[in-house]
Amino acid sequence: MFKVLLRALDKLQLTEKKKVAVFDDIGPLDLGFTEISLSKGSEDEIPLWLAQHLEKQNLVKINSITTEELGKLLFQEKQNSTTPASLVKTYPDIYFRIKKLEEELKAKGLDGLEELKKVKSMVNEISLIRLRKIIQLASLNINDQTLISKMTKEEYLAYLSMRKIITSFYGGVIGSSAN
Amino acid sequence: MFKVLLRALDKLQLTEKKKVAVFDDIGPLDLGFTEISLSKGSEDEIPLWLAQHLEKQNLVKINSITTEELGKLLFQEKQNSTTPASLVKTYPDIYFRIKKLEEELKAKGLDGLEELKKVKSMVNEISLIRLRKIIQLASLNINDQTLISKMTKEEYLAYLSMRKIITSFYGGVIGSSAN
Amino acid sequence: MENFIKEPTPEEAKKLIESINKEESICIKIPYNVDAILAASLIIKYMENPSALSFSSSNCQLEFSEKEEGKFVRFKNTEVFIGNSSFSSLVPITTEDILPILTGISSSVVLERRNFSDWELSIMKNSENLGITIEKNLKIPSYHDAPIFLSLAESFDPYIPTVTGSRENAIALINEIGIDELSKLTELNEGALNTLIFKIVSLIMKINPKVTRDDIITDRVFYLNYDSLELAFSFIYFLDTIGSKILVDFALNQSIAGILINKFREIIGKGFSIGQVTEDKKFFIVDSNLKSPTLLQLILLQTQKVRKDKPIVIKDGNKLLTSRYFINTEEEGLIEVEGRD
Amino acid sequence: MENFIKEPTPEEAKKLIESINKEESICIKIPYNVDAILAASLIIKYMENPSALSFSSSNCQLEFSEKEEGKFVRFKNTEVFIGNSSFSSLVPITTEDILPILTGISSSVVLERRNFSDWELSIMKNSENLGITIEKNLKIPSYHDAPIFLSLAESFDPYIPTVTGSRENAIALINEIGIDELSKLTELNEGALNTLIFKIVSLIMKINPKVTRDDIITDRVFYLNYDSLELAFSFIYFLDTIGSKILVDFALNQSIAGILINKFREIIGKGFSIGQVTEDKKFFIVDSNLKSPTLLQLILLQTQKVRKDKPIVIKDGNKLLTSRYFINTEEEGLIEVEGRD
Amino acid sequence: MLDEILNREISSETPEEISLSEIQKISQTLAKIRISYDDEIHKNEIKVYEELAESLFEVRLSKYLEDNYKGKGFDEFVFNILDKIKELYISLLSGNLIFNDGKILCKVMKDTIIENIELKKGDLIFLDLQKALALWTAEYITPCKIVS
Amino acid sequence: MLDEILNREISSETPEEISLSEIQKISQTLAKIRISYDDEIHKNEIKVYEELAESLFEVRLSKYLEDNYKGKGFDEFVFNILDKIKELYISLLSGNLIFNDGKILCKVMKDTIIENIELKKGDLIFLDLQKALALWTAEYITPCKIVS
Repeated sequence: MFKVLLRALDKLQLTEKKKVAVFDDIGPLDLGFTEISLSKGSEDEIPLWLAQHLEKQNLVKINSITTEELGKLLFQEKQNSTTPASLVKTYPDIYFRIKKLEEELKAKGLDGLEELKKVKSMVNEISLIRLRKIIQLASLNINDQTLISKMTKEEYLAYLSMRKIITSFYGGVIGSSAN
Repeated sequence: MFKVLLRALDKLQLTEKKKVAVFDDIGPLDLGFTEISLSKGSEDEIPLWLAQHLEKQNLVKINSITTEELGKLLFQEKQNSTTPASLVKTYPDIYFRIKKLEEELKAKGLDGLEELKKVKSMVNEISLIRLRKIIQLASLNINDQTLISKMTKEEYLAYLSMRKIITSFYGGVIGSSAN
Repeated sequence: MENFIKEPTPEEAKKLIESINKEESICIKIPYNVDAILAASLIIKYMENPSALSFSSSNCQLEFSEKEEGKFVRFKNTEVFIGNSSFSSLVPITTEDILPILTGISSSVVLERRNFSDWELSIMKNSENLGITIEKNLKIPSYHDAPIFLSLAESFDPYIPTVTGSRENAIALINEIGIDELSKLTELNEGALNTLIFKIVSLIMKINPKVTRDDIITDRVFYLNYDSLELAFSFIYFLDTIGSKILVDFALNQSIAGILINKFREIIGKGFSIGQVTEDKKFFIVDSNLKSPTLLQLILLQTQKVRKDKPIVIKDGNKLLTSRYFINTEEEGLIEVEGRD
Repeated sequence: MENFIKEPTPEEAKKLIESINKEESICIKIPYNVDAILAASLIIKYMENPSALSFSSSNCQLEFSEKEEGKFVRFKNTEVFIGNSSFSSLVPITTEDILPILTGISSSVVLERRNFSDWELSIMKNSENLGITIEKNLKIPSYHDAPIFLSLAESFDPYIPTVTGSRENAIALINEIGIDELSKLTELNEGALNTLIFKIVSLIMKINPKVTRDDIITDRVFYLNYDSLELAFSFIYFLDTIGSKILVDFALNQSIAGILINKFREIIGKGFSIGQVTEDKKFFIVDSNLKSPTLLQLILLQTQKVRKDKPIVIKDGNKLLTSRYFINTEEEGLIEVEGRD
Repeated sequence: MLDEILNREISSETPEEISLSEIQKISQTLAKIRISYDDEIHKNEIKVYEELAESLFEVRLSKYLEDNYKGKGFDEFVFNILDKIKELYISLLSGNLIFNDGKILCKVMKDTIIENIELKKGDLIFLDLQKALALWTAEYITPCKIVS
Repeated sequence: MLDEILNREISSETPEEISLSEIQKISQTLAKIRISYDDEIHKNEIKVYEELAESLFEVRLSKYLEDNYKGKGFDEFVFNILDKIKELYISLLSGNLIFNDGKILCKVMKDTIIENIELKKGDLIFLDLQKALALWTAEYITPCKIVS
């Protein structure tokens, strides 16, 4: 079920609106449910699938994240890395932005290599710390809305799926609804 | 998937052989794939579904566990309750035996009430500690065969399912196979 | 007139059936009875493609039919007359199919209340190397295998008044002759056997004054410890109570015969009674706890309480039950019908 | 002889169609053409139960047929003769179905190379309140809506040699008269219009010396900015290239007309050429990049290079392509066929 | 739109009821795009919606699988068929069907033509599992069960 | 036996290949039990095997759902049908079918009788989704797609 839901989130992201910088006048595009026109030089929000298509043609650029922002996030997460409740609120699409940043650095070739390495190692650390915090929250059955609101959709899904395993385990194996 | 597999384990248990005390001569019973004969006064192993059927008619009694054994297990688990690797090896069908014990105590009515309460509280503690250890093992990606062999089938399933969530999370969201 | 009656040529029909291409998708149209269903199932068993048994399609390449003058087999445009002989007697005998074939032949003989045809006898004799044995002996089921009282209680034809269907009376009868309850017929000495036959004939005389000893001694066909007569009774019973699928299953897998015979013995061994028989516009209504209208008909034809031209229904409380053997329906097993006066 | 020719009674056929119970599961047998498919789809559209369009079943309650003497509608045992009139003209006109009905009528008129029948004209006139307009004017498509050059390039009947199918020549022609490229016919003054008509007639004269100005002025039927003539050409084209499903879709949902007309204009606007026409035993083989054998037939009948009794196939490289309109097949869209001499 | 439907579906424990009319509305808009455009952008757009549809199918199937929840509305037929598949599967594995050479015995429920054979109600035919399941779902036949 | 098959299945990441002959052997034994006995013990036994069969179905379906693994062997037909359901589902939601009043347009692939209508290859019929899927699986029709 986790895989299925993760896949669904991934597909849904394609229809989510992303901020793009527009390099040329585009449209009007009849998308059936909506019509889109973009003006050169503006910033606008368009569905990710369209943004990706237009980006390939160098007509727009999708916002990502900077290495500095990433460093800041890592610093914050690290401060209380063993305290689950210390999960740091960040972009809801942080993981998408990170992938985007990595792609941008890859595209730079040798020039980006150094930074790419640094980003990758930061990302690994960030996700490791965040996921451990989330696993802790799930295993302690902490259901605090403020905390949940700090998770990304994918993280919340992982949290929920772990909770379900724990609940099913108690329900099915111990025959109790406790925990 | 976890629920489906847990259900499958539950069904499979019905075909697993359990030790029973035989109170009367039984059979021969033609079960299609095998024929079963039981002699009064003996101990024998028969599939759980059959054992349950015969137990209802007071023809056999299925082995469970004693409150003392449970107490011993709890003591052992508690000694290193925060050390995942300290998981204690016990009956592979410990959770089944516990349910059996609870049923037996319930059947005693008022006389069993005191003990039943005690058992329930011990069981909750035991399963809580064991599952937390297992979650720890999963989140740390510890894949040690000796440790795995100490888990019951249900616990191993929970462990595997958590591992899968973590792996899918890294694979899908971070796009890395790391952990 | 007699010139117009064709000579039966079952050997031609057999060749016709053997000529069918196994790769075709075939449909066999048949009447609804044990013999036809078994014969058709055995043919379909070896077809490679989806094949069907039809009871009413008008478009089947192969057709088994029963007319007043006898039975016919048609494949495409060729029709062959086979006289009395059963459809099952046209199917190639193999060790794997021997029981359904014998059942088919024997059920046809039983329901038509005739002797084996020459063709049937010849094909069975030719299969003695497969283990078929034929002997002249008393026409009660499974005398090699079952205790006499059970054989007697299971004797639907000849119907032995007071004994058929009654475990107690059957046991009383053999006790009278001084035979042990669990003896088998084959264990009797000649004297005891003669006494038993005399007693049986006397009982039958009550409903058929002309009966003689010779009438109840016939060709008896066995395979291993299976008696074709008991197989016929059993599957007539199960066609009524379960339906054609059990016959198809039997044709595919003859090893279920033993199971079903045991079931049949268990059911009949419990005994049954036949009460009042009344006649309305559509049915003969029989008050009985024997759940097979076809076996009831077999008995009641001997007591001359029914005619063959009207379906038998069983009165079961407020319900009237019959089977597809008697009425045109697509339901199977015992079917509730509406009676009317 | 003449006595035997029945009077057409389309009004009777219309009543017959209206009498069909909407709750039935109906099957309509029809010939494979735009008119019949649209008419049948519009009837099925309002049936509540699963209903079918059949091109060859022999068991449909409702049947549209075309015979030498004209068209017939049969429902169960009642058959009505409707003469020339299209099947679509029998379907009740509603705002929701107006475009497929006009398309059906017009396609029948186009393919049969006839004028609207009195019946067709009367039912269209009766629907002027729904927005249908009828005017006598030049028989080139969409002169209200499209620039003249496009209307000219799209003129399949009358076929205007050198201009039909050629954007460049069409533009050259109007430039010659001194008209702006993007002008519509309705924007021309009388002088320019007369010059244009004169030029068109002169061009047509090359293939039909008897042509007069009156031949290319006919009843022209519009609904909103849809021209029934252009609708007919478009759907004849899409029946050839996509198949019946697009017509069924159109009948269910007339709003796709605009989309399809735009597509058609785009395709025809790119121009096409017609090369050599050869004849073999089975086909007229046409070397062309116009992918509609039916529209090609319409043109070639005017140049008298083909006869109606033989299917048209398009030569496309090594392949010979035709459509279900011409041959009996269950495939749709352009279908490859084998040619032989 | 499909993204909203899928979002609702993944946020709820039980399957949402999705009406056929809602689906038909979406379907009509997308059908128009399919007919109107053939360019890369619109191909991309259609592909995205196809993937959302696939995910919706998967999520609803998951709910059926994990908790036997049957989706209601436009896709009820899916769960009807899944129930039939499951029933056939169980009969098959637990010895409740009559087998011959990979084909199972079925009873004809209405006059029809199967494998070019004209059949009447009450006739019997051996069919492979896929065809048996399909024609059972279409209510042409029912598999014969040893114990019903 | 079924418990071994299920055990193998839950222990492996990918679906095991389970041959029809293996299943037929198990099925024959269980069929004999069904025919022979009618008592509580054997009813219990059959029930256990039915539940194992259900679990096997669920586990294999899970693998299809999570990783698109298609079981091979006796139950291939299940995954063929699931693929067809998925395809129809996607076409339905992404505007690739021709709808009328809840029914979809289908093309007849072989001569048959549907809803009492005698149809020939190449004819068109509107069918509800369940019937369309069933008859598509039985290869009697194919749903007409706007873009194929």
